[in-house]
Amino acid sequence: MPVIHLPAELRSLADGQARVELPGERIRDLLAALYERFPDLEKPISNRMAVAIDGTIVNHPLNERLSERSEVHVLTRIAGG
Amino acid sequence: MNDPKAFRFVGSRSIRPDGVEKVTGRAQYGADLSLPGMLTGKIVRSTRAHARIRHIDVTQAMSLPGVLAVITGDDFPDLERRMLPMGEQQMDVRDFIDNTMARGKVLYHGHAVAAVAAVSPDIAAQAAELIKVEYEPLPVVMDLDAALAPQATLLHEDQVTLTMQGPVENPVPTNVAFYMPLKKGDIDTGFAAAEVVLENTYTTKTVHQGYIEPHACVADAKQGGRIDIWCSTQGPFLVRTLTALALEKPVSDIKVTPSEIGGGFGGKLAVYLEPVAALLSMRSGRPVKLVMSREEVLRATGPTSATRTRVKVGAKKDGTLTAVQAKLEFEAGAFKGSPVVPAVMTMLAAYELDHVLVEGYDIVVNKPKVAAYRAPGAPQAAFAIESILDELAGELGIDPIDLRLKNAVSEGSMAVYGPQFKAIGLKEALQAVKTHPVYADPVGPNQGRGVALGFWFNVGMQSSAAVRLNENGSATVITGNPDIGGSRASMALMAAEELGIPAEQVQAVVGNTETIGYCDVTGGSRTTFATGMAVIEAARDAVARLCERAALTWDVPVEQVSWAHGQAIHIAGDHAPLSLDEITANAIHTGGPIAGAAQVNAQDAGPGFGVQCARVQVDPETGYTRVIGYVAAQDVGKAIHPSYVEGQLQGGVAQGIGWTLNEEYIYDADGVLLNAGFLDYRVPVASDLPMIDTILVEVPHPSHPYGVRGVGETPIVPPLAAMANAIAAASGVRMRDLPISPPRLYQAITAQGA
Amino acid sequence: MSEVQYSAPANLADAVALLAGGGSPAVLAGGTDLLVQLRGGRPEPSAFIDIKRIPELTAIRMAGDVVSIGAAVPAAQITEHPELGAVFPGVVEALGLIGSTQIQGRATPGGNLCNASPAADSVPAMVASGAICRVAGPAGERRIPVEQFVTGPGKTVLRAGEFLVCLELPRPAAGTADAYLRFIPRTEMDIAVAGAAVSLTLDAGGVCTAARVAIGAVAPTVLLVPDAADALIGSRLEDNALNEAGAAASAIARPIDDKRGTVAYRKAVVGVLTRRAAKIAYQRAQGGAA
Amino acid sequence: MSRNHVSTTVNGEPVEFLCDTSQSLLSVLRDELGLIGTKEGCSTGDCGACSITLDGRLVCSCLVLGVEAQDRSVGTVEGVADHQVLHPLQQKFLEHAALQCGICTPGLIVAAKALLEKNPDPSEEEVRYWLAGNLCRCTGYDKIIRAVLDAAATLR
Repeated sequence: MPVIHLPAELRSLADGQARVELPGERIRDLLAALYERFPDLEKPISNRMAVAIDGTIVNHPLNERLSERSEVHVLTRIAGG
Repeated sequence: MNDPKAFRFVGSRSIRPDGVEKVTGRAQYGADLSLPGMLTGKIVRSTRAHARIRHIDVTQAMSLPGVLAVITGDDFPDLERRMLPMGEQQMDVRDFIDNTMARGKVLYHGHAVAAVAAVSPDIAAQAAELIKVEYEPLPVVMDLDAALAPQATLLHEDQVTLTMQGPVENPVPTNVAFYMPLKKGDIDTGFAAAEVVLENTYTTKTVHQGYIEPHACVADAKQGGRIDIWCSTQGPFLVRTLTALALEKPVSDIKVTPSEIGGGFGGKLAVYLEPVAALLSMRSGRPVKLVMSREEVLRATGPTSATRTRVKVGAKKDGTLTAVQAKLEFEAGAFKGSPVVPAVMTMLAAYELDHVLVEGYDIVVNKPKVAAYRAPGAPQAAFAIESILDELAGELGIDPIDLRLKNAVSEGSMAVYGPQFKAIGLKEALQAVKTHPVYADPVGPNQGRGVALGFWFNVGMQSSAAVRLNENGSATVITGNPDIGGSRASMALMAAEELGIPAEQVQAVVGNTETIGYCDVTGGSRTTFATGMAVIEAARDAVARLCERAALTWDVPVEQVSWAHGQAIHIAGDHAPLSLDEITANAIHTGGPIAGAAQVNAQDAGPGFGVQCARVQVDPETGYTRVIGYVAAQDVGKAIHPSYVEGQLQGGVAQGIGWTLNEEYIYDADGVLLNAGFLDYRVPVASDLPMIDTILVEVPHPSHPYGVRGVGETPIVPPLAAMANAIAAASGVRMRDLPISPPRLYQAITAQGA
Repeated sequence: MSEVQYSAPANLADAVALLAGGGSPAVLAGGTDLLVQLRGGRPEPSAFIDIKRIPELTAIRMAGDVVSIGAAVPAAQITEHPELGAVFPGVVEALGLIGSTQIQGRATPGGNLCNASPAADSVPAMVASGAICRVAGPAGERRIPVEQFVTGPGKTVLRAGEFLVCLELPRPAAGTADAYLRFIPRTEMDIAVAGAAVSLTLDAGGVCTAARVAIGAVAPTVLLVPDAADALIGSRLEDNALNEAGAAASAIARPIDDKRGTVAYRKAVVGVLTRRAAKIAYQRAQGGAA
Repeated sequence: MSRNHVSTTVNGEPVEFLCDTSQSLLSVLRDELGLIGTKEGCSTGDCGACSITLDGRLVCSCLVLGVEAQDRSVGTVEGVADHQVLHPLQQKFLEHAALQCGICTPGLIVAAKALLEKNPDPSEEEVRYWLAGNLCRCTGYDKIIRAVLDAAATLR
């Protein structure tokens, strides 16, 4: 099952968990499952966060495919000068 | 991924398409457009750093002959507080309006309070003088200590500390707008494993991007509601969005044409003038030009944060880092939104670390709201960590490059801020500097060298591109990103590469918001990466059309046609190749004009790592530091146009040297900026600097068709610490507060000798 | 609309008449201070009297015992002069330090003096070399030693209608040379944090027989430092003489804290500059390269 | 009051204009004569973007009054190229990528041209000090200095 890693600042919205295993063939399924379990995560993640799927950063995740062993990290979106 | 050796045009040093106009003085920058009937606008600015506005009297100004419009903050909409996603940034729409023109309170000296439009600059200036603002002064909050003090004066009575999750528990009004921790492992465990622990505090002052062209725009509100805006900006679509917001108009009513841009470095991602000029134009029915003076630029546009960073590192005697803890406090200026978040995330990105706690605080003070400045937040954070690691190397007797090599991330490492690194060239850059003469040569008396590394994420985001083929086989490439440092040359090279024609046959054009699809800003080191990706895809789209036309010409299935070296080739070889110009010349018979287009939301920008070494000589009798050698190495992925890549490295280094040695905002006790000009805001001049050697390390980024990484921001991250480390080596004095100006260094040298 | 007049008189008499003619006229030489001050909010004058078309003000004269430099000669013309630098290397290098190349094309010794900034680069050098100010006005001409010309920041001895014609430098005795050094945070483009000028005369044996030391940016006006000169006189500028001269300069300095430097820093640096400038002047007086 | 009438020469051509007394020559060039190649970066003589020559001497046009141009000869960036042919400095700026944003470029070209007319074989240090009044925030000056030295060699 894919694993989603939450940054420290969001863990209190997920019962303190740093990693959550959830089913999903696409990132949207995984996130939907995450939000179902922890509804408070949806707003901060969709507003401010990007994900890194097996090392590839996706700022606006949608249909990206996952494998059974995918590691997804949630991180803050970045701008620049 | 293309084989790097297979590039025909990419990697060459072509002449930039806009070059002739720029060396002959014909290129039009922000202040260069004049329209018939145009009025001159002028902004009235606060003479107080913190005060309630009791009353603004505009009657005298309005009655001055030649004055056609006067506006104040009350003329802008009273928007609900909400965060507007701006690409990767977020902006509080209410703060944006309040910063555009003060309402209720002024929050920094120079804060706009009113604006006029008149038939001449003289009359506009007289009218501005006639606007009387009555203030109720409030105590000023000019630094972190004042902002954080118990019973501190509050800039925003309704502001509470937010986190990523929302307000903190039991929120109370405060000047601390935002708190963000970054945690990994357990720092107590990490420090318990350490054999050496160092802890120090590092500070930086407010500094400005210092672009040479002041902000400027012309707005022309037409009868019927449409508005044309011409301006110097890093983001024409951003100007459109924010002007529409401020005027409560649909974006489709506004056309923004970016002029040539005379520098930005992030500072022209902020919008100040355009909504004001547009409103003045709407009120007067005439085009209105607004141009800032240098003084206005320094007083009222975004500099970057003054900062204080407490950092503690633990290490084994062999140099292996066991833990890092840091607390970063960043001044945001008058409104929340300092770059403390990227500072927290970048600070330790270059190192393998199991135990980390980095906490960031975003704190408001009575200074102009900070704007992005080249790798926002990262230089200040790097100054702290790269200085203390130099101190650690000294403590342990380890070569500073070896210390970093021992702990540096490489392909497969997990970055402390989340993702796993793909192919990166950090260790290659460290090795390259180690053998460079600036690092390797012996040092003379009062001389020293200092090393530091730097990291910036780089970004992708949205870009559109169009490639249009002309009947003679040449091409025009259109994007929506203002060319701030030679990007047209890179766009031309990438299109040339795909089409198989020389770059000289490709004209690269920056479109306006109506001639090209949406493009995010020129910023985040994204243009060559993301817009370049769009150009490559648009050119490939055009090539697909060219192959179709060849197939039609030959009457063969398109699958039998390939494209190479600017020619359509019949794979089976039954037909002689058709060159691009032959196909375009014959286009009328095969379906008409040929073009390609692409729209991308580029993900997964390649991170940028740089390593720099400064060599300085200190005059111990005056505290003067002379830079006598400098080398900057950086993993650039693939240098599309090496000269402009080198130029990014050199320019970032120069800004970093200025930041280290002399640049700072100097305020008096009332919050008035004392050095609002280039005389005493001391940016480096030509005679201050040596040649800046560059080493382009090319580890292709796997997520870009050519391996491109953004390069523009990373170069300003290492210099602060590289310089401070070199000065420490040369003078024997460790300077932990910037700038290391001659009086400060002299004082420290004297204190140490005493 | 502005009512400001502009005149460019062709001779001294016309200039005197215009300046004495009422209103609040401003003398326009290079304009590098005046125009900056106007943009910065200084009230507009009633008229600009452009003195750059008056022969006496735009000439460098080397004949005779007195070298005369017109008040409105641009610094660039002075640094390019074929002979001046050999006689007054310190005065010439001080004028050459005012601002950028562009500023050099406009800034004048008269303007640098009359602007009466404590930090003016050319003034310590003029003082060290004993320059005399030739002033024209409604009551005729008068001559004033340069160290008495400036009375405070922005203030001079000029009376209404008077203006500076030229600076007259007595030709120095054999074995004399001068030098000027200033400290700025960058290499160019800054206002002096401290400055020191030294003019000294050596006898055949290399012993200093006469000296004048002047320091800038460390008091409301440029200061002559007799104690520093005394320390040098009679010496071959051995280290103790140099140190004593430097200490004398530091001691007499009474600078302020501002955005360009602190009291302690300026006092220290002016001593360093005095030592270093004396050494350069000494080498020059010996005929050595410097 | 009527504006001042000024007859002068700009880039070798006779020019007449009207200006206010306090109006800078920079403003005259840009706003009255449409010569926008001369840029305004500070208006205090600190950035060099408005560099021009006045009777052959390099000056900041922000610190010259328009009225002072009477009977003088003004040179701006628009007069550097010979009709359709770029001056070697302009060519070398392009070849060395000595401009990024380009706002300082006209001033630098005017200033460097004045240098090479005075000193055809300057050292790197001489170029750096001559150009110290021309701020560039993009390039770190490296490529600008190389372009000027290369142009000097070409011109010799």
